[in-house]
Amino acid sequence: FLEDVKCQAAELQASDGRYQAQQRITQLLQIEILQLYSKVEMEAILVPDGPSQTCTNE
Amino acid sequence: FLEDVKCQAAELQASDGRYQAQQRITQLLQIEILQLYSKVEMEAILVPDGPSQTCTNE
Amino acid sequence: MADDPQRNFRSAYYEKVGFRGVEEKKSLEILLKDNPLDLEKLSTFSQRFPLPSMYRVHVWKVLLGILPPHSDSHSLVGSYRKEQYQDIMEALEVMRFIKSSTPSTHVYLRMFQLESHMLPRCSEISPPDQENEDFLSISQAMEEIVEDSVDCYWLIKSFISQFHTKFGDSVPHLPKSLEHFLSQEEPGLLSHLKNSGALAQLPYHLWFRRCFAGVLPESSLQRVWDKVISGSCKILVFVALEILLSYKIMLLGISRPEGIVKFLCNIPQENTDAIVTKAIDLWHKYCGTPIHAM
Repeated sequence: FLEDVKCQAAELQASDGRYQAQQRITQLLQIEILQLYSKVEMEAILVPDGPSQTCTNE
Repeated sequence: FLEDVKCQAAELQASDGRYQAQQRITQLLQIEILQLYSKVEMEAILVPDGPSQTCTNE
Repeated sequence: MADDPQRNFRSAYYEKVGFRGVEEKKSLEILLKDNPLDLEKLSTFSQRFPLPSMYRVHVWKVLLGILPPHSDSHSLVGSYRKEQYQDIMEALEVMRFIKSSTPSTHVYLRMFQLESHMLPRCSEISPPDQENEDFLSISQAMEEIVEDSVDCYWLIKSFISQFHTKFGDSVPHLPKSLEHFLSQEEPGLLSHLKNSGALAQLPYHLWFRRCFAGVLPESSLQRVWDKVISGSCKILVFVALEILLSYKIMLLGISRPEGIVKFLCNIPQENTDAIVTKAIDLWHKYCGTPIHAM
Protein backbone atom coordinates (compact mmCIF):
# COMPACT_ATOMS: atom_id res chain seq x y z
CA PHE A 1 0.00 0.00 0.00
CA LEU A 2 2.78 2.42 0.82
CA GLU A 3 4.07 1.92 -2.70
CA ASP A 4 0.60 2.50 -4.10
CA VAL A 5 0.39 5.77 -2.23
CA LYS A 6 3.75 6.93 -3.57
CA CYS A 7 2.86 5.80 -7.03
CA GLN A 8 -0.37 7.76 -7.01
CA ALA A 9 1.36 10.79 -5.54
CA ALA A 10 3.62 10.91 -8.59
CA GLU A 11 0.64 10.61 -10.91
CA LEU A 12 -1.16 13.36 -9.04
CA GLN A 13 1.85 15.63 -9.34
CA ALA A 14 2.09 15.07 -13.08
CA SER A 15 -1.63 15.64 -13.48
CA ASP A 16 -1.38 18.87 -11.49
CA GLY A 17 1.50 20.05 -13.63
CA ARG A 18 -0.63 19.56 -16.68
CA TYR A 19 -3.48 21.50 -15.05
CA GLN A 20 -1.21 24.36 -14.05
CA ALA A 21 0.15 24.70 -17.57
CA GLN A 22 -3.42 24.81 -18.83
CA GLN A 23 -4.25 27.48 -16.27
CA ARG A 24 -1.30 29.57 -17.37
CA ILE A 25 -2.43 29.17 -20.98
CA THR A 26 -5.90 30.42 -20.09
CA GLN A 27 -4.45 33.54 -18.47
CA LEU A 28 -2.35 34.33 -21.50
CA LEU A 29 -5.21 33.74 -23.89
CA GLN A 30 -7.35 36.14 -21.88
CA ILE A 31 -4.70 38.83 -22.02
CA GLU A 32 -4.35 38.29 -25.73
CA ILE A 33 -8.11 38.62 -26.20
CA LEU A 34 -8.20 41.90 -24.32
CA GLN A 35 -5.41 43.26 -26.47
CA LEU A 36 -7.11 42.13 -29.64
CA TYR A 37 -10.38 43.72 -28.57
CA SER A 38 -8.76 47.04 -27.94
CA LYS A 39 -7.09 46.83 -31.33
CA VAL A 40 -10.38 46.04 -33.02
CA GLU A 41 -12.10 48.89 -31.24
CA MET A 42 -9.41 51.36 -32.10
CA GLU A 43 -9.82 50.47 -35.71
CA ALA A 44 -13.54 50.73 -35.45
CA ILE A 45 -13.03 54.39 -34.52
CA LEU A 46 -10.80 54.93 -37.52
CA VAL A 47 -13.24 53.31 -39.94
CA PRO A 48 -16.60 54.17 -38.45
CA ASP A 49 -18.57 52.89 -41.43
CA GLY A 50 -16.48 49.85 -42.10
CA PRO A 51 -17.47 46.30 -41.26
CA SER A 52 -15.63 46.60 -38.03
CA GLN A 53 -18.28 46.61 -35.34
CA THR A 54 -16.63 44.76 -32.57
CA CYS A 55 -18.28 41.61 -31.53
CA THR A 56 -19.12 41.94 -27.89
CA ASN A 57 -20.65 38.52 -27.51
CA GLU A 58 -23.70 40.05 -25.91
CA PHE B 1 -2.98 3.17 3.99
CA LEU B 2 -6.02 1.85 2.21
CA GLU B 3 -7.70 5.14 3.05
CA ASP B 4 -4.70 7.04 1.71
CA VAL B 5 -4.88 5.18 -1.54
CA LYS B 6 -8.58 5.87 -1.90
CA CYS B 7 -8.08 9.47 -0.97
CA GLN B 8 -5.39 9.94 -3.57
CA ALA B 9 -7.43 8.19 -6.22
CA ALA B 10 -10.15 10.76 -5.55
CA GLU B 11 -7.63 13.58 -5.74
CA LEU B 12 -6.31 12.32 -9.02
CA GLN B 13 -9.82 12.22 -10.40
CA ALA B 14 -10.43 15.75 -9.18
CA SER B 15 -7.21 16.96 -10.75
CA ASP B 16 -8.23 15.36 -13.99
CA GLY B 17 -11.64 17.00 -13.84
CA ARG B 18 -10.08 20.40 -13.21
CA TYR B 19 -7.80 19.89 -16.17
CA GLN B 20 -10.67 18.94 -18.47
CA ALA B 21 -12.65 21.99 -17.43
CA GLN B 22 -9.70 24.26 -17.98
CA GLN B 23 -9.14 22.63 -21.34
CA ARG B 24 -12.67 23.48 -22.45
CA ILE B 25 -12.12 27.09 -21.43
CA THR B 26 -8.91 27.15 -23.42
CA GLN B 27 -10.67 25.82 -26.49
CA LEU B 28 -13.29 28.55 -26.33
CA LEU B 29 -10.72 31.26 -25.80
CA GLN B 30 -8.71 30.00 -28.73
CA ILE B 31 -11.71 30.14 -31.03
CA GLU B 32 -12.34 33.69 -29.85
CA ILE B 33 -8.75 34.66 -30.59
CA LEU B 34 -8.85 33.19 -34.06
CA GLN B 35 -12.01 35.18 -34.81
CA LEU B 36 -10.49 38.37 -33.45
CA TYR B 37 -7.36 37.89 -35.50
CA SER B 38 -9.33 37.51 -38.69
CA LYS B 39 -11.32 40.63 -37.84
CA VAL B 40 -8.15 42.62 -37.16
CA GLU B 41 -6.63 41.43 -40.37
CA MET B 42 -9.66 42.23 -42.42
CA GLU B 43 -9.56 45.76 -41.08
CA ALA B 44 -5.88 45.97 -41.77
CA ILE B 45 -6.71 45.44 -45.44
CA LEU B 46 -9.33 48.18 -45.33
CA VAL B 47 -7.03 50.66 -43.58
CA PRO B 48 -3.62 49.81 -45.01
CA ASP B 49 -1.88 52.79 -43.41
CA GLY B 50 -3.66 52.59 -40.10
CA PRO B 51 -2.15 51.38 -36.86
CA SER B 52 -3.52 47.97 -37.55
CA GLN B 53 -0.52 45.78 -38.19
CA THR B 54 -1.47 42.57 -36.57
CA CYS B 55 0.71 41.58 -33.76
CA THR B 56 2.41 38.34 -34.60
CA ASN B 57 4.10 37.94 -31.25
CA GLU B 58 7.33 37.12 -32.96
CA MET C 1 17.98 -7.56 -6.96
CA ALA C 2 21.28 -8.61 -5.45
CA ASP C 3 21.78 -8.03 -1.74
CA ASP C 4 24.99 -6.21 -2.29
CA PRO C 5 24.37 -3.14 -4.39
CA GLN C 6 27.92 -3.22 -5.61
CA ARG C 7 27.72 -6.79 -6.83
CA ASN C 8 26.31 -5.86 -10.16
CA PHE C 9 29.01 -3.41 -10.94
CA ARG C 10 31.90 -4.70 -12.93
CA SER C 11 34.76 -5.82 -10.80
CA ALA C 12 38.29 -4.53 -11.13
CA TYR C 13 39.04 -7.77 -12.92
CA TYR C 14 36.50 -7.23 -15.66
CA GLU C 15 37.70 -3.70 -15.97
CA LYS C 16 41.20 -4.90 -16.78
CA VAL C 17 40.28 -7.54 -19.30
CA GLY C 18 37.73 -5.29 -20.99
CA PHE C 19 34.33 -6.86 -20.51
CA ARG C 20 33.03 -3.42 -19.77
CA GLY C 21 30.20 -2.74 -22.19
CA VAL C 22 28.37 -6.05 -21.79
CA GLU C 23 28.71 -6.18 -18.02
CA GLU C 24 27.55 -2.61 -17.66
CA LYS C 25 24.55 -3.08 -19.87
CA LYS C 26 23.49 -6.17 -17.92
CA SER C 27 23.87 -4.36 -14.60
CA LEU C 28 21.75 -1.51 -15.85
CA GLU C 29 19.10 -3.87 -17.17
CA ILE C 30 18.84 -5.44 -13.73
CA LEU C 31 18.49 -2.01 -12.15
CA LEU C 32 15.80 -1.07 -14.65
CA LYS C 33 13.76 -4.15 -13.75
CA ASP C 34 13.36 -2.87 -10.20
CA ASN C 35 9.90 -1.57 -9.41
CA PRO C 36 10.01 1.04 -8.01
CA LEU C 37 13.26 2.06 -9.62
CA ASP C 38 16.03 2.82 -7.17
CA LEU C 39 17.05 6.36 -8.06
CA GLU C 40 20.16 6.25 -5.94
CA LYS C 41 21.45 3.12 -7.64
CA LEU C 42 20.63 4.53 -11.04
CA SER C 43 22.52 7.73 -10.19
CA THR C 44 25.49 5.77 -8.93
CA PHE C 45 25.49 3.70 -12.08
CA SER C 46 25.55 6.72 -14.35
CA GLN C 47 28.18 8.40 -12.23
CA ARG C 48 30.42 5.41 -12.72
CA PHE C 49 29.65 4.16 -16.21
CA PRO C 50 28.55 5.63 -19.50
CA LEU C 51 24.87 4.89 -20.13
CA PRO C 52 24.24 2.53 -23.05
CA SER C 53 22.65 4.73 -25.69
CA MET C 54 19.53 2.59 -25.95
CA TYR C 55 18.67 3.34 -22.31
CA ARG C 56 20.01 6.87 -22.04
CA VAL C 57 16.81 8.82 -22.65
CA HIS C 58 14.82 6.57 -20.33
CA VAL C 59 17.34 6.83 -17.50
CA TRP C 60 17.60 10.59 -17.93
CA LYS C 61 13.83 10.91 -17.78
CA VAL C 62 13.71 8.92 -14.56
CA LEU C 63 16.63 10.76 -12.96
CA LEU C 64 15.16 14.13 -13.88
CA GLY C 65 11.75 13.19 -12.50
CA ILE C 66 9.96 13.32 -15.86
CA LEU C 67 8.96 9.73 -15.16
CA PRO C 68 8.35 8.57 -11.59
CA PRO C 69 10.23 5.65 -10.02
CA HIS C 70 7.11 3.47 -10.29
CA SER C 71 7.10 1.76 -13.65
CA ASP C 72 3.36 1.14 -13.34
CA SER C 73 2.76 4.87 -13.59
CA HIS C 74 5.01 5.45 -16.58
CA SER C 75 2.35 5.24 -19.24
CA LEU C 76 -0.15 7.46 -17.39
CA VAL C 77 2.46 10.05 -16.41
CA GLY C 78 3.92 9.89 -19.92
CA SER C 79 0.50 10.67 -21.36
CA TYR C 80 0.12 13.67 -19.02
CA ARG C 81 3.50 14.97 -20.11
CA LYS C 82 2.51 14.64 -23.73
CA GLU C 83 -0.81 16.43 -23.23
CA GLN C 84 0.93 19.26 -21.43
CA TYR C 85 3.36 19.60 -24.31
CA GLN C 86 0.57 19.63 -26.89
CA ASP C 87 -1.55 22.12 -24.95
CA ILE C 88 1.29 24.60 -24.67
CA MET C 89 2.30 24.21 -28.29
CA GLU C 90 -1.25 24.73 -29.51
CA ALA C 91 -1.76 27.84 -27.40
CA LEU C 92 1.48 29.37 -28.65
CA GLU C 93 0.38 28.75 -32.21
CA VAL C 94 -2.98 30.36 -31.67
CA MET C 95 -1.34 33.39 -30.06
CA ARG C 96 1.11 33.50 -32.96
CA PHE C 97 4.20 33.20 -30.86
CA ILE C 98 5.20 30.34 -33.11
CA LYS C 99 4.29 29.14 -36.56
CA SER C 100 5.12 26.05 -38.56
CA SER C 101 8.39 27.51 -39.78
CA THR C 102 9.66 28.42 -36.29
CA PRO C 103 12.81 26.39 -35.53
CA SER C 104 12.08 23.80 -32.87
CA THR C 105 14.65 25.21 -30.47
CA HIS C 106 12.77 28.53 -30.52
CA VAL C 107 9.50 26.68 -30.03
CA TYR C 108 10.97 25.03 -26.94
CA LEU C 109 12.16 28.40 -25.66
CA ARG C 110 8.67 29.92 -25.98
CA MET C 111 7.15 26.86 -24.32
CA PHE C 112 9.60 27.11 -21.46
CA GLN C 113 8.92 30.85 -21.13
CA LEU C 114 5.18 30.24 -21.06
CA GLU C 115 5.53 27.69 -18.30
CA SER C 116 7.90 29.79 -16.24
CA HIS C 117 5.81 32.95 -16.58
CA MET C 118 8.46 34.66 -18.66
CA LEU C 119 6.77 34.82 -22.01
CA PRO C 120 7.31 38.36 -23.29
CA ARG C 121 4.29 40.38 -24.38
CA CYS C 122 4.18 40.95 -28.11
CA SER C 123 5.22 44.56 -27.73
CA GLU C 124 8.23 43.56 -25.69
CA ILE C 125 9.73 41.01 -28.04
CA SER C 126 13.45 41.65 -28.14
CA PRO C 127 16.38 39.65 -29.45
CA PRO C 128 17.22 36.69 -27.19
CA ASP C 129 19.38 37.64 -24.21
CA GLN C 130 22.24 35.62 -22.76
CA GLU C 131 19.98 33.34 -20.77
CA ASN C 132 17.87 32.62 -23.83
CA GLU C 133 21.01 31.91 -25.82
CA ASP C 134 22.04 29.37 -23.20
CA PHE C 135 18.64 27.76 -23.45
CA LEU C 136 18.80 27.64 -27.24
CA SER C 137 22.26 26.17 -27.19
CA ILE C 138 21.29 23.43 -24.75
CA SER C 139 18.13 22.78 -26.78
CA GLN C 140 20.13 22.45 -29.95
CA ALA C 141 22.39 19.86 -28.36
CA MET C 142 19.52 17.98 -26.72
CA GLU C 143 17.73 17.84 -30.01
CA GLU C 144 20.66 16.03 -31.52
CA ILE C 145 20.64 13.47 -28.72
CA VAL C 146 16.89 12.92 -28.33
CA GLU C 147 14.65 12.02 -31.24
CA ASP C 148 11.14 12.42 -29.86
CA SER C 149 10.13 16.06 -29.55
CA VAL C 150 7.98 15.59 -26.43
CA ASP C 151 10.88 13.86 -24.66
CA CYS C 152 13.23 16.49 -25.98
CA TYR C 153 11.25 19.41 -24.57
CA TRP C 154 10.79 17.76 -21.19
CA LEU C 155 14.47 16.84 -20.99
CA ILE C 156 15.61 20.37 -21.88
CA LYS C 157 13.25 21.91 -19.37
CA SER C 158 14.07 19.49 -16.57
CA PHE C 159 17.79 19.49 -17.27
CA ILE C 160 17.95 23.28 -17.10
CA SER C 161 15.72 23.51 -14.04
CA GLN C 162 17.57 20.80 -12.18
CA PHE C 163 20.91 22.35 -13.06
CA HIS C 164 19.85 25.73 -11.66
CA THR C 165 18.30 24.28 -8.54
CA LYS C 166 21.04 21.82 -7.72
CA PHE C 167 24.13 23.60 -8.93
CA GLY C 168 23.17 27.26 -9.14
CA ASP C 169 25.23 28.02 -6.04
CA SER C 170 28.24 25.94 -7.12
CA VAL C 171 28.58 27.27 -10.66
CA PRO C 172 30.23 30.59 -9.68
CA HIS C 173 32.96 28.63 -7.87
CA LEU C 174 33.82 26.33 -10.75
CA PRO C 175 36.43 28.64 -12.38
CA LYS C 176 38.37 28.72 -9.09
CA SER C 177 38.13 24.97 -8.88
CA LEU C 178 39.46 24.66 -12.42
CA GLU C 179 42.38 26.90 -11.51
CA HIS C 180 43.11 24.71 -8.52
CA PHE C 181 43.20 21.45 -10.47
CA LEU C 182 45.16 23.04 -13.30
CA SER C 183 47.79 24.11 -10.78
CA GLN C 184 48.05 20.46 -9.72
CA GLU C 185 48.22 19.04 -13.22
CA GLU C 186 50.04 21.66 -15.27
CA PRO C 187 51.31 24.69 -13.32
CA GLY C 188 53.22 25.94 -16.37
CA LEU C 189 50.05 26.25 -18.42
CA LEU C 190 48.29 27.97 -15.54
CA SER C 191 51.07 30.59 -15.34
CA HIS C 192 50.85 31.13 -19.07
CA LEU C 193 47.09 31.65 -18.90
CA LYS C 194 47.53 34.03 -15.96
CA ASN C 195 50.39 36.01 -17.46
CA SER C 196 48.73 36.38 -20.82
CA GLY C 197 45.57 37.64 -19.12
CA ALA C 198 43.52 34.80 -20.62
CA LEU C 199 42.59 33.10 -17.35
CA ALA C 200 39.90 35.60 -16.46
CA GLN C 201 38.44 35.47 -19.96
CA LEU C 202 38.22 31.72 -20.52
CA PRO C 203 34.84 30.63 -21.97
CA TYR C 204 33.48 29.71 -18.54
CA HIS C 205 30.04 30.53 -19.78
CA LEU C 206 30.12 27.85 -22.46
CA TRP C 207 31.63 25.38 -20.05
CA PHE C 208 29.76 25.93 -16.83
CA ARG C 209 26.43 27.46 -17.87
CA ARG C 210 25.85 25.68 -21.15
CA CYS C 211 27.52 22.50 -19.91
CA PHE C 212 29.58 22.32 -23.14
CA ALA C 213 26.55 22.45 -25.43
CA GLY C 214 27.88 23.75 -28.73
CA VAL C 215 31.46 23.05 -27.65
CA LEU C 216 31.50 19.25 -27.78
CA PRO C 217 29.75 17.16 -30.43
CA GLU C 218 26.74 15.32 -29.01
CA SER C 219 28.41 11.89 -28.96
CA SER C 220 30.91 13.21 -26.41
CA LEU C 221 28.53 15.64 -24.79
CA GLN C 222 26.00 13.01 -23.78
CA ARG C 223 28.62 11.20 -21.72
CA VAL C 224 29.30 14.42 -19.81
CA TRP C 225 25.59 15.06 -19.33
CA ASP C 226 25.18 11.52 -17.93
CA LYS C 227 27.28 12.74 -15.02
CA VAL C 228 25.58 16.11 -14.68
CA ILE C 229 22.08 14.61 -14.76
CA SER C 230 23.02 11.97 -12.21
CA GLY C 231 24.24 14.61 -9.81
CA SER C 232 27.70 16.02 -10.48
CA CYS C 233 28.59 19.45 -11.77
CA LYS C 234 32.22 18.89 -10.82
CA ILE C 235 32.65 16.84 -13.98
CA LEU C 236 32.38 20.10 -15.93
CA VAL C 237 35.59 21.32 -14.28
CA PHE C 238 37.45 18.21 -15.37
CA VAL C 239 36.22 18.39 -18.93
CA ALA C 240 37.44 21.99 -19.07
CA LEU C 241 40.69 20.93 -17.45
CA GLU C 242 41.20 18.12 -19.94
CA ILE C 243 40.53 20.45 -22.87
CA LEU C 244 43.25 22.76 -21.54
CA LEU C 245 45.63 19.85 -21.00
CA SER C 246 44.94 18.31 -24.41
CA TYR C 247 45.70 21.56 -26.23
CA LYS C 248 48.51 22.62 -23.93
CA ILE C 249 51.12 23.02 -26.66
CA MET C 250 48.77 24.95 -28.86
CA LEU C 251 47.74 27.23 -26.00
CA LEU C 252 51.32 27.84 -24.88
CA GLY C 253 52.03 29.04 -28.41
CA ILE C 254 49.33 31.72 -28.32
CA SER C 255 50.21 34.87 -26.43
CA ARG C 256 47.18 37.06 -26.97
CA PRO C 257 44.25 36.26 -24.66
CA GLU C 258 41.73 36.78 -27.48
CA GLY C 259 43.54 34.12 -29.49
CA ILE C 260 43.36 31.67 -26.62
CA VAL C 261 39.67 32.34 -26.04
CA LYS C 262 38.89 32.09 -29.73
CA PHE C 263 40.64 28.74 -29.95
CA LEU C 264 38.85 27.37 -26.86
CA CYS C 265 35.45 28.47 -28.13
CA ASN C 266 35.98 26.45 -31.30
CA ILE C 267 38.02 23.44 -30.33
CA PRO C 268 38.63 20.78 -32.99
CA GLN C 269 35.83 18.21 -32.99
CA GLU C 270 37.99 15.19 -33.77
CA ASN C 271 39.26 13.82 -30.49
CA THR C 272 36.60 15.02 -28.09
CA ASP C 273 35.71 11.43 -27.13
CA ALA C 274 39.23 10.90 -25.83
CA ILE C 275 39.08 14.22 -23.99
CA VAL C 276 35.87 13.20 -22.23
CA THR C 277 37.26 9.77 -21.34
CA LYS C 278 40.36 11.35 -19.82
CA ALA C 279 38.26 13.97 -18.05
CA ILE C 280 36.13 11.25 -16.43
CA ASP C 281 39.29 9.42 -15.34
CA LEU C 282 40.70 12.61 -13.83
CA TRP C 283 37.40 13.30 -12.10
CA HIS C 284 37.42 9.83 -10.58
CA LYS C 285 41.04 10.33 -9.59
CA TYR C 286 40.40 13.56 -7.69
CA CYS C 287 36.86 13.01 -6.47
CA GLY C 288 36.92 9.24 -6.03
CA THR C 289 34.77 6.70 -7.81
CA PRO C 290 31.36 7.57 -6.48
CA ILE C 291 29.56 5.07 -4.32
CA HIS C 292 26.75 7.55 -3.84
CA ALA C 293 25.83 10.35 -6.16
CA MET C 294 27.77 13.49 -5.33
